[in-house]
Amino acid sequence: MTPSIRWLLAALTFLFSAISVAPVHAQESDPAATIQKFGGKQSYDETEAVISELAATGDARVARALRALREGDLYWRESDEAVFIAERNGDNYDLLDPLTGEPAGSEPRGDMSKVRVKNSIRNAVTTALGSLTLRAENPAQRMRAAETLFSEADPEMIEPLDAAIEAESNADVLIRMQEARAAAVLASDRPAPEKAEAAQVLANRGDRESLTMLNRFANSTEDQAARTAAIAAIAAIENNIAFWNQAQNIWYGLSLGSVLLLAAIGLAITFGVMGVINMAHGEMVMLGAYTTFVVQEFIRTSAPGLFEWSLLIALPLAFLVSGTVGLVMERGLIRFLYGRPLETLLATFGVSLILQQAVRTIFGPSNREVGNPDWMSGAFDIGLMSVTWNRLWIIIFALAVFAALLIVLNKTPLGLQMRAVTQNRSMASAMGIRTPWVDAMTFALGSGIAGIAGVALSQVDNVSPNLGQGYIIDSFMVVVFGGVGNLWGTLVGAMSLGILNKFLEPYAGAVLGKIVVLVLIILFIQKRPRGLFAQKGRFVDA
Amino acid sequence: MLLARFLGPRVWILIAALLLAAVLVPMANLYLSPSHPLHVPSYMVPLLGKYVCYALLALALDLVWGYVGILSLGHGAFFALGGYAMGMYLMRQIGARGVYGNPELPDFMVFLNWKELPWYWYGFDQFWFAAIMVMLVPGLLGFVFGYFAFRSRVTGVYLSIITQAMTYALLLAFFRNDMGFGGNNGLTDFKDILGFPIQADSTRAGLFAASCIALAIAVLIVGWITRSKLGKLMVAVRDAESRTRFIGWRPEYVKLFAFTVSAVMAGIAGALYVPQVGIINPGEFAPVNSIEIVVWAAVGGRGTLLGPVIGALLVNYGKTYFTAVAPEFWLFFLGGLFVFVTLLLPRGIIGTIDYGWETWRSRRRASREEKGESDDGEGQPLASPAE
Amino acid sequence: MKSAVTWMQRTAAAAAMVVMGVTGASAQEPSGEPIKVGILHSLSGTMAISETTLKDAMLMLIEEQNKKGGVLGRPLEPVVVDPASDWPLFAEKARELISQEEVAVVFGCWTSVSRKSVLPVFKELNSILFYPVQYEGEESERNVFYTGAAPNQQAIPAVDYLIDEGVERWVLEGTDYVYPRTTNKILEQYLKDKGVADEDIIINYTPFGFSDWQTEVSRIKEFGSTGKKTAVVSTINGDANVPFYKELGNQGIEATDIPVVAFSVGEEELAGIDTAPLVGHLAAWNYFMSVDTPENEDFIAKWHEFIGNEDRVTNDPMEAHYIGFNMWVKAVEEAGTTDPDEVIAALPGTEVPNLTGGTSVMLPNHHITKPVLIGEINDEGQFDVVSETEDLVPGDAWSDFLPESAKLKADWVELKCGNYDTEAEKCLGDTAMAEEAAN
Amino acid sequence: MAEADVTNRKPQDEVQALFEPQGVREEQTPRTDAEGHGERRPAAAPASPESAPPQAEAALAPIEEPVVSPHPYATKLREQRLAKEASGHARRDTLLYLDGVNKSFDGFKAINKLSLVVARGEMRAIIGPNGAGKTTMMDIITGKTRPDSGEVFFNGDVDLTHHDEAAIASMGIGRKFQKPTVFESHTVEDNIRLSLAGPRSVLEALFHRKDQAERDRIDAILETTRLTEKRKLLAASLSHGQKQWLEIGMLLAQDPELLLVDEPVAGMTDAETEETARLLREIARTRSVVVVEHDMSFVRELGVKVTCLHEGSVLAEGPLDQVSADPKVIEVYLGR
Repeated sequence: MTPSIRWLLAALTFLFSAISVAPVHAQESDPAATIQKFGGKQSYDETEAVISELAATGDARVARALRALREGDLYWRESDEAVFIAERNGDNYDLLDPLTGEPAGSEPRGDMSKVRVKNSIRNAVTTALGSLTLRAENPAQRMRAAETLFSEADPEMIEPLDAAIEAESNADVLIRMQEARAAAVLASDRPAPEKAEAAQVLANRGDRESLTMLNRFANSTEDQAARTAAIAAIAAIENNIAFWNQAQNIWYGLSLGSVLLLAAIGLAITFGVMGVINMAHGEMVMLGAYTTFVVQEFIRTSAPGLFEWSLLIALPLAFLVSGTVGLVMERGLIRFLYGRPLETLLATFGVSLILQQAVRTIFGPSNREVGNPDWMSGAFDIGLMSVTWNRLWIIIFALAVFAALLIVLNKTPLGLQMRAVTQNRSMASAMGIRTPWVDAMTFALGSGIAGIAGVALSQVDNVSPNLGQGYIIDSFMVVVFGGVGNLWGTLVGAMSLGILNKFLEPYAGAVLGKIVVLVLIILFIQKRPRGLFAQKGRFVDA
Repeated sequence: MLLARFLGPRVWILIAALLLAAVLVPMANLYLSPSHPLHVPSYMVPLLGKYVCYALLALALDLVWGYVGILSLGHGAFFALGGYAMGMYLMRQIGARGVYGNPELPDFMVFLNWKELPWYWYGFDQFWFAAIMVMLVPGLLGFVFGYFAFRSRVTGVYLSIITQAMTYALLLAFFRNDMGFGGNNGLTDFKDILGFPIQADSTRAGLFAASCIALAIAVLIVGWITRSKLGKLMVAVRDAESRTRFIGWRPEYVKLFAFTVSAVMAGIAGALYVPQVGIINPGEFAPVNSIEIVVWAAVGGRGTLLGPVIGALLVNYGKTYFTAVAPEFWLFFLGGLFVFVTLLLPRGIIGTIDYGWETWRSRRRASREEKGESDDGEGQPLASPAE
Repeated sequence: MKSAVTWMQRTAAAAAMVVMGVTGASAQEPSGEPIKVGILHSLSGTMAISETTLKDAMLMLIEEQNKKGGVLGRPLEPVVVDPASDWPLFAEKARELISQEEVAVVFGCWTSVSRKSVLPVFKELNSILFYPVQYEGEESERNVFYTGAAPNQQAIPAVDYLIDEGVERWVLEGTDYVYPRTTNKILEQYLKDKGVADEDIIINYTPFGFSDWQTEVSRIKEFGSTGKKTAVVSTINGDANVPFYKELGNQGIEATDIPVVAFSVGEEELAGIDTAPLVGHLAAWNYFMSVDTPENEDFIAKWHEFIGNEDRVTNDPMEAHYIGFNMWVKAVEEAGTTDPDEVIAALPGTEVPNLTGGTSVMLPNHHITKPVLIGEINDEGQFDVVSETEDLVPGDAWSDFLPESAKLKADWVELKCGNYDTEAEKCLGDTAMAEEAAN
Repeated sequence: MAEADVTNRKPQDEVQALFEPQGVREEQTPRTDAEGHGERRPAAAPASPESAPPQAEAALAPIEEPVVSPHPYATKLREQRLAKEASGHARRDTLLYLDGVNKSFDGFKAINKLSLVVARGEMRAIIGPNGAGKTTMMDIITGKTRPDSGEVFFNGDVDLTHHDEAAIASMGIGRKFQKPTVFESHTVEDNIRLSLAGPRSVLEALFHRKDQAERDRIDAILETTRLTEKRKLLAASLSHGQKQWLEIGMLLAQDPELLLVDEPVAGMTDAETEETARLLREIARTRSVVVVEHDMSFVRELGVKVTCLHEGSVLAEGPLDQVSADPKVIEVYLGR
């Protein structure tokens, strides 16, 4: 924390004590005039001083200007150094009054300069807003203010917090404020019993920040009883954290597993069910990702409102694109190679090179930007574990694709015919099933599913011509580990490899962890040459 | 000599050509003036040497793939391990001539604050030790890996996938700087080999000659193995593994033998390759490289002695040519080649020629026999049992 | 092998003569003949993503120079080859450029390993390489000119900036290869010298192309939750950055909480990411596209015109080639010849304007002086400069923060040595051996 | 040297004289349970280890225990074993002994409490509808499939469930597959050469030299299987029937004690079938043979005891006429 923020907080403390005594007298300077001080070329220190000056006004109206500053929307006019909130509108900026938010005309972009911000400025704004909004109307704002003050843990804030706690009506916010107060108390030189009490509050909160504060308290306090209590609390929190760490590992493992599952599930069809070693599988995934890119580009230029739906729109298209490419591959190449699995490997590897280079030629070698829709951004907390929305959706999506595939295989006529053909080709053929058609459809289905996986993977990985190569080896490992020809094997294989990887990673590191997993797979295949869920039967070898 | 009858004239032509190249190319490089039409420019010598090493590598793969039917997608690993063993020797030869003047430690260890040489670097200052390691390390890995894999009857696709996993794991391992092999930068900046400056044209010429001779010997050895009863057994294992089991052979040992010999050959190829290109880095372990080796053998014709050699030379010359004139089309070309070969030339160039020849001969013989003629001295006119 | 060796001995002398013949011939070409400039950047394979742009930049610079009347009254002719991200191929192609195409100079390489791979070739054939990318240092060669940043021109100023911003805990996160390893070794020592405790630094490495960052990011989050201000110094390479930043954004790590300062993320890399969640994260370079100078404006305009696409960005290595190319032109004009020895002698001391408003000079250690800029990512995929060194920083080939290298010094003007041991007062390695042999 | 022993052995005619006509063996009643064996043990003591292999032993055990194979390795093993167990079990007298064998695949019981005994020198035909477990039974005997439970013994005391295919083959059990599997890219001669009994080490194969004895053996086998004039042809170019014969020839080259022959005449012309029956009978003079076959006329032609399998267990056993008259068998074959 920089000295200037301390100074600012001291000012705020003064301010709040003033508010509590006589709130009406708070305004001593004109906020509108202070805001204008942002204009002109300013050093960061000068900008920061203006922020504290604004915070010192205690006027909730300055929050608008401060927020705009934090978001980088505060500009000054080069002609007269007047300060506005600017919104981009083509080559112009629409100007708003920084205090009232009223429209104030517009200016060409070249005539406006941004008030420069950096992280420390943003932090200063956040802190200022935190103090200003401790008693805001909106409970969410009060909540955020309490959180900010909690991590600041500034003894000077105890009194303003006391005042806020007294006035607080929302139970959740109240707890946060009490915790913020407790943090501040521990950092202060208040008497020991009060600190012990505060330590208890933090122990109840039980997260990593509290742990740090409690540790510091336990090391410094003279009070034996308080120390014992604190140490007990620390142990409890550590246990709690350890528990959540394991939970988190499992979650990460599931999430990695679902990515592996998505990458491998199409292969489980083309390789597992049909026995085609499709080295171009990764490229099918890549095509799906590029389809997403194209869809998003189209939406950005023609229908920006649909952006939230872009992934849903991309799904069927990706299925079609990859499925069609798969169909063409099957008809033009693979059908001549049935029964020669190792040669399909070579031919499809050739196709993968061609597809990569084709994409490189069309879209360029560099990464393409695929955006996350809002519903796939951000995270929420479960206990001490942070769950990101995109991972959650990917897990759900992977399982949904898996379920859909099971249904297709088990409940539809196509699935029935596919199973018939894989089990006994000549018999199926004799029964009037058009085996070449079923082959083509099966391959197209596997490829299409790879395309769908590409839509999901575009959310977590690079969209570049090399995308597919990163997944191809892992996909084969998953299918082989799970047992060829068994969808459930692929599911269990993907999830167990994911979890194993994530449990190894904290101990062995990412590199060694991955090596260990590979070696374990090699050893496992020695033990069970046909994978986890081997197909049994007399005809396996035939 | 018995081998002469065994191998056939074509293989002898190949061996003769290699030995001739081992003499002529260096001479054309060193003694002919640059303006002479037959002069081989200096940059070309290591380039040709590289091709020859690749040919040796392709031949090694062919021994297991073409003759025993094990499609290894991890042969790059043996190649790279041989290369690393040689690279370690070359690194130790630098001695105090590194930038930090440390007589013991290679430069990359010095600036990463390593204090002493790791134990596995001991002995590599001796050429004989390195030479043994060049064969021993890949051979041992091949043996151990093969022993477990073949004993467990991991076959076909599964085997291909785990060989790929093996080279991928090694790739990741060698990328780690903590392994003490220079991480991504690998081993480079070599000064001399056996006391000869590595940059000198004469050394390069010598290395080229050595590569040609190594390849010629390898062709002889592979020829000898594949023409022996063991070679017949290998093909039998390739075509009908379980049948060989039911007549009492243990195909796992046949495979293990071929796999180990092949790994050693690949290691030697790597060892000859490294001083000629001047660098060994984990990129050689990349699974894609191993797949490319398979392609060389496939293009030339697997299950033949000549095929992989021709294939490696052709494809790599194509690579050099296309990356120079049309870099953006190189991958289209390579990819197209894969598709073309597997689809239309499944036996490869040499294999197709051979097959055509064999079929023709076989037909001729069959038709003669039907007519009751004999096609050579050995056969006697016989009536078929049905008659 | 044995016979080959004795045979090599006999032919050694002849070989030396051939090499001399080749290099001698190229110097005495008639005027009016074009001067060939080699461009050695991968156009396919994994590195094409970064290097293709540099090839285009070089073509543009050469075209510009030819419009200005070429060099020594002779036109320049670019020779482009594709080493295909294959390290041995780099050496092969370098050899082809120098001995076959007889280029006067080569601009090329991106990764350290590609530079290491071509080094012996340039030494052997005595040619000139301009290397435009920031690197780990610990090298100074007579035939190579390093126009990218050495660690003291990028990493250390960036850390200094963060220390000023109040950062007390450090995560050094990198891809496991030589550049991050060396940089992190240097930074670790530097931070410890600044009084940072051992437990306030963690170093973590991930493999190339790593894409599942959940564990690493949550560890960073946990490490940063102790109340002390924490920052991440990222030497994560290329492709792994996109998923890393995506994960940062998703786990809600904002730049105001835990800023990430990256040394390998430039405008080109940001083009593949939605930067909105990344606003405020930092990068340290010697050039940003957003720098507001007339030179830069001119350069960007020409670039857009040359490439025919207004959306294409410029980046630091492009500026490095800009500086390097102009230095070479100036040195050739000064020497009056493209003879490598004379150009190498003329280059140190050459001053050319850079794109950030200063004048860069080639130092005797073959590195250049550069300003160090710290930029914050903004929501347009560009960087806002938040800090700039007052003076240009001279590139230091040998880091002062590694025990073995602190005593080394590179000076190709006075000492004629790239690795002079100031304690033993002698030149180490190759040169020393050669001298000993001569004595 | 083992090979020398093999090649020195005179062709069938000589050995043949030592055996009883087939009729004697047919008198043995079917035994499908283990208990019955005790009394049937012959009184004659087994051959002592020192005794010279075939003839001596044959002399000691004149009728009940005809020694069939002079296969040196198998014989040696057997001698040792016999010496170790002076008073062994009943099954010692049998060549092949299956008792209570079970094997199921994914819940499907391919073999269900199967018990079967083949005596030395016996030729047995096994019939049964599709899925009766015939092939699985062969897989179990040859070590390809491991039974879930039950006993499988060869030569009395060798527990076959503890050995793999190669070991079992070396003991003297040869197998011919339903679908002819020969080494198609080798010549007929090389196919036989690879199958010849002898050391099975990799290095021996590498340094192997052809000698006259080997050539003689190959000539003899080619003669027996009527493939002499095809010897230089690739196996791939043989007709289906010729491949079947080649495979039988390969079996003979192994010099097994017991031959398992799976549907040898499938896809053959009548003339070929007849020829094959003759060939098998000739072989059966010196070895035990188990033939699995659908073709009833062929089975009739063989004229040996028949076992009918159904749903993994023995349905009926005896001479063909008796078995084919069995109402259970008729029901199975004609459907319910």
